[in-house]
Amino acid sequence: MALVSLKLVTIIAEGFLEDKLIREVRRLGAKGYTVTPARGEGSRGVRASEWEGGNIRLECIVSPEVAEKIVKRLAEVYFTNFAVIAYLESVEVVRGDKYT
Amino acid sequence: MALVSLKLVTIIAEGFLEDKLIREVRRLGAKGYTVTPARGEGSRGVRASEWEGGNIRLECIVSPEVAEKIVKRLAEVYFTNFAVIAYLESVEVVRGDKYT
Amino acid sequence: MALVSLKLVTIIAEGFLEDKLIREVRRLGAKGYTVTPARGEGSRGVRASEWEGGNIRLECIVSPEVAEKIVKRLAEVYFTNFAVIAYLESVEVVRGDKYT
Amino acid sequence: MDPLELLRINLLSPAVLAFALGMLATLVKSDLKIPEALYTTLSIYLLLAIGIKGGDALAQTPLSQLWGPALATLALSVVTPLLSYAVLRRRFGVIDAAAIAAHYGSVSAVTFIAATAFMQAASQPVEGYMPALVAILEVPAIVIALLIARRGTGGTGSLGEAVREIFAGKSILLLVGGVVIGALAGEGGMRQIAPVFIDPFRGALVLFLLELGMVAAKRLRDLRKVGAFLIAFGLAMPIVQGALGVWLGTLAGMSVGGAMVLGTMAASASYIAAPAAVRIALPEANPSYYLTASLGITFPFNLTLGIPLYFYFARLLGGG
Amino acid sequence: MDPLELLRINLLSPAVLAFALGMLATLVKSDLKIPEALYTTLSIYLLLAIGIKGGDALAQTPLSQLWGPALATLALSVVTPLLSYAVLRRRFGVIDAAAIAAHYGSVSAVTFIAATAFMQAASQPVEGYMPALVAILEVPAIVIALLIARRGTGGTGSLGEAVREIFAGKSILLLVGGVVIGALAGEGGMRQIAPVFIDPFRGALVLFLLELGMVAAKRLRDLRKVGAFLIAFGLAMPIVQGALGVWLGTLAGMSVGGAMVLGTMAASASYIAAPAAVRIALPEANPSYYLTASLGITFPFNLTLGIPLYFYFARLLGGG
Amino acid sequence: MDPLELLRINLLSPAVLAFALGMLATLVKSDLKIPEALYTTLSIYLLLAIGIKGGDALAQTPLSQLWGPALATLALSVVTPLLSYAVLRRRFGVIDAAAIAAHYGSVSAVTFIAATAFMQAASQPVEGYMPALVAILEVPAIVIALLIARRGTGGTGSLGEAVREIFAGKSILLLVGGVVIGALAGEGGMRQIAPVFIDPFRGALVLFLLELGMVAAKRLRDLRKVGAFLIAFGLAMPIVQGALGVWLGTLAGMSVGGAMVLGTMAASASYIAAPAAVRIALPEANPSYYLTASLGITFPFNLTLGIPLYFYFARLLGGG
Ligand SMILES: Nc1ncnc2c1ncn2[C@@H]1O[C@H](COP(=O)(O)O)[C@@H](O)[C@H]1O
Ligand SMILES: Nc1ncnc2c1ncn2[C@@H]1O[C@H](COP(=O)(O)O)[C@@H](O)[C@H]1O
Ligand SMILES: Nc1ncnc2c1ncn2[C@@H]1O[C@H](COP(=O)(O)O)[C@@H](O)[C@H]1O
Ligand code: NA
Ligand code: NA
Ligand code: NA
Repeated sequence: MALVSLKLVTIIAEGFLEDKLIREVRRLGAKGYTVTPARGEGSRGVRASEWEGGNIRLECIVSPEVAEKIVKRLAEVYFTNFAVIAYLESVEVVRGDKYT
Repeated sequence: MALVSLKLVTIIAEGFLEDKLIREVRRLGAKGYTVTPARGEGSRGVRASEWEGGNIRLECIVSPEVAEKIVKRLAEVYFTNFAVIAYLESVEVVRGDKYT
Repeated sequence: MALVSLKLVTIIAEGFLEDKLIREVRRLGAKGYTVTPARGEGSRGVRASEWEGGNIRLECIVSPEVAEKIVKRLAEVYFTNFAVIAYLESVEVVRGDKYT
Repeated sequence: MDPLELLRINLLSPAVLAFALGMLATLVKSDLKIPEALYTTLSIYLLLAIGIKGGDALAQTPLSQLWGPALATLALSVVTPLLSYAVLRRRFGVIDAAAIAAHYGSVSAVTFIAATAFMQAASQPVEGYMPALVAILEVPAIVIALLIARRGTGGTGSLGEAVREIFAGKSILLLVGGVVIGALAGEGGMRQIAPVFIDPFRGALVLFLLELGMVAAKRLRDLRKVGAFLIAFGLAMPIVQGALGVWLGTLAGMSVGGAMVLGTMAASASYIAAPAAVRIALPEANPSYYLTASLGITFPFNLTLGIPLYFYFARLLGGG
Repeated sequence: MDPLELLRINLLSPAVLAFALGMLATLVKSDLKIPEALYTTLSIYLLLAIGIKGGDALAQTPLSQLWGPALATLALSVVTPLLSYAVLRRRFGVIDAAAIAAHYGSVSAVTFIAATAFMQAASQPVEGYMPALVAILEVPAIVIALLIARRGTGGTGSLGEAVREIFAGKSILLLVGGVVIGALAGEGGMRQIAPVFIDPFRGALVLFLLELGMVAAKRLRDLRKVGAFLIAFGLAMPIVQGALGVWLGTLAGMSVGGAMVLGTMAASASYIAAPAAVRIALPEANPSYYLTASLGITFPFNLTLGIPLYFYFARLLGGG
Repeated sequence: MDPLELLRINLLSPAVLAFALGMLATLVKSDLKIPEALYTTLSIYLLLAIGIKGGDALAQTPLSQLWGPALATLALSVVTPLLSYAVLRRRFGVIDAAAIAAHYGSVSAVTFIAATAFMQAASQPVEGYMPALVAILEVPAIVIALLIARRGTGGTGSLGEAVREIFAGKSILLLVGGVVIGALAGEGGMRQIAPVFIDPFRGALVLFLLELGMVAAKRLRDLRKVGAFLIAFGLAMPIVQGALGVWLGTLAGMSVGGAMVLGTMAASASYIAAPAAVRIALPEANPSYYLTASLGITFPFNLTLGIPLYFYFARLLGGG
């Protein structure tokens, strides 16, 4: 079975950013996404999200180019004012065309 | 400490497939699994799962052979009719024997 | 954009260990953590956690040294008596300094 | 009361207004989110409570009064899916036609509750054993529709599993389980649980409809996808099946209220038992067809216009 | 009743004791965790129930009685945020001052409920239409504060989006939606839903305060961070705004009970609508300032000492 | 009423039937899933409600009537774990024996509620202060069992932490917190919260038992693992401890109803406080032993046969 190597972008952010971030990743070329509820702490400490049901963990499998774009966009717009982190991994998928 | 390299198979699927998929991975040789609730969107759009509480995110740490088998099985039986995706990663674990 | 390579430690454990494990990883040098609710089965079968709301999935992005320390600590203190597993991955992050 | 007055009563009822509020919330992109746990809890609660009320009434109903309405219900559960299927085949393939037919042959518990609430508001008595009929109406239609699809195609899904799924499904399990609990509870037992399973019943419906409104509004976004034919079907078929139900109910000697509720049951489209079974037995069927039709079109129609209409039918036939 | 007796009644009320229990749970690191779904459900329930009760009362209130109190409320919604902002600027930057002012200008639904519960315990009648005033008081203050911040700085967040957020926010949506449902339900409709939306109201408050106590205690840990100035502000400003509210309410011809509740509304600081809006329009503002002040300091103060105090004010002015 | 009649009343009670329904759901692999949030909410609710009811009654009980029953309860909390431990050591190691003994020495709140509900159904009055005794019975047995294990072995877990865990544990916190709230609420306060904390009490139990039935059925799958000895223990020990409890209660001058409920408390095995504490203090202990015994064997036994049996004992001794 042909496995294709792609990038998995994982974004952890305050819950109220969910819709915003989904719009962003879709706009930047993600064909799909998966959200799991999460909670956590980082350098920013207290967060309004404590009020809006914690954090979210947003995953998208995308091409390396799109991954690069997403991380860039996050760094420019979100990292400064919001409790957001993101990391990249390489993953192997079946039906690679589905994601690009 | 001896770290062993194994495969992490992550399956994202409609919630009602949970029991089915768990049976499958166990049958194919997974010694354990972890499920986290999830929601998301992909190419398939609307999904009955909207009714049955969203998607699930099913992880198993397995040997490369078992990983291969699982992905193969998914591609054959599930990908066509169900909202299911899967991806593979390499992970390092302690107590490697535990998983194989 | 400068991407730094770090280690992602994922710990899956019985829910009631959450606070304990968070204290541990923080003590060993993690600057932050993310927890997602989970459920699952492994070699240990039945678990009190069935009572205390399933498992948790605890992620921290840390330096390779800290990752090593965390896994070592888990192997020594937790693996024997508790339903706990852990695995390591390499991830790329922006703002690498944030995590170390 | 004249029809318009009945319509007004229904449209301004807390339940319908809550449904509208839910739709509004989705349309204005509100941050209002009903926790999934609340939605699940309410559906468990409503099914169990319907069953308990029905069982309590059943225990006080002589069997002689039952078999007539029971037969009428069985007849509906056979005729309606076949009817829907025949109509749908003009546009849809075997699989999708059967999948949609399964939904329209079965019954929506919430529509049933709304009908009884409306009857109460119109102070029209209804037979107490109706919930037992809901249980009868729910299953056969789904099985029939699945069998049709099976005959028409190989079908990849497992039928046996689907049937198991239906009977072990939470919908039937809670409904029938509730009937048993209610039938055996006796006066003392009922008094103990009434503050949870009887009194808050209609109020809980309001919360549930708030959520259903949000879901229905999401479905509406797919209207374009499903096409004019399915929209027309989703509006016309309930009227036909509703009239049929009222008529059979009247024949079976039910009261005006009972015939009206049976009609509403026939007109309603399942969205718990049917989707679950169809997803397993007919995975190739497109969910956006059957979910949009049953939830986005037929459910709102019955809730708002259908219910007063079926009451109107019932009074024409039953002369209430 | 003498002031001390009123204080006792309030401090020993189930609601306040539940709040204390919640704080204790956090302080002793109890494994008690309120499921997020329960917290969300209760806040949805309380907002909707307030609205429904208010709408029901509103339907029976001649408009002539309304405009006075409504104007008084509008006045408060303009004056209080400006007042808070002016004070806060002595220590905080434009952004943080405006963010905190938005919270103190708006209103806390739970503090409102606690005030009405207390009035009932003190068997002091309160105008039924108060919830409508809550809806009026909630929004303008937030918008004003955001505008101030916008004038003072470029501001990265989107104001338009924030305003949409406020009106489409669950808090306003459920409150106003509830008012409509309650106003249209009529006697029959209300009777159907009372077992859910009227009777359990105060009991549900107890559960909600258990959770709020746990959250407030977590906030307390940040007290050191926020500094003496903000702590003093969180204790003094409610008294000022409370007195102002009682006075305007009395001027507007409201009863002693009504003026007391309006005062408590003015004294209370929002923690649902305001944080959500501020987070979007002023992301640079530091949440630990506004959340700690409103939840960790002002809310507990109002709940325990403020409420009896404002009642005392109301009786001085209204001579109750 | 003759014993068989009592048995019938108990087995056909909504609570027991709901438990059976839950077991059935698991056995037929139903897709019914109780949201974890609902389960947690119900357990918080039931513990708090027990406490509040008890506190309300306590406030009206002269201390002179209390010390007798309190001493009897304390005696039970010392004797029963030692007894269980002695028996279990014949088969199990120190750790597992102590772990199981901790569960059987402590008390199950739900079994307690079921007993009081049954007494009500049998219209047999019960002392109102019983919940205070539940709080007394819950803790000591666990501590004793842990101490035994500690003496017997090094033990890796932390005892101090475990004891903190017990007292800060949600079970004790809510029970004692509820007692305080109920004791201070007074008539007015109670009237305000009764629609939530008094009336729905037994109905909520039904929902909770639906879930417990599902969990118990899962446990049953482990029966083979745990072996005949533990199964026999799980059936015989409750009878012994139940008789002991009834006897001590009668000696302490409690009514037939009170002695019966105290007996049931003694016979019941904890599944909230004990597992949490044991998991921390004795991590080496095998959960499938203590969870299967307390939840899979003893709980169902008490719920169905035990409760009428202990009532029978109580009437023999108390001559009710
Ligand atoms: N080192 C880390 N490892 C895992 N998750 C983290 C880490 N740092 C931050 N997070 C997550 O990112 C969210 C925002 O982080 P921060 O902006 O640092 O407050 C936190 O609430 C955590 O859920
Ligand atoms: N590119 C993607 N990245 C992350 N998750 C995805 C992606 N595509 C699909 N998914 C997940 O897989 C589920 C099924 O996808 P699909 O079959 O494309 O509808 C969706 O509901 C998402 O949760
Ligand atoms: N092979 C595996 N893959 C994924 N998760 C696992 C695996 N083995 C165990 N787990 C998770 O780790 C938890 C504890 O495992 P155990 O200690 O083997 O019972 C389980 O409840 C699972 O959630
Ligand atoms: Na139908
Ligand atoms: Na205010
Ligand atoms: Na016991």
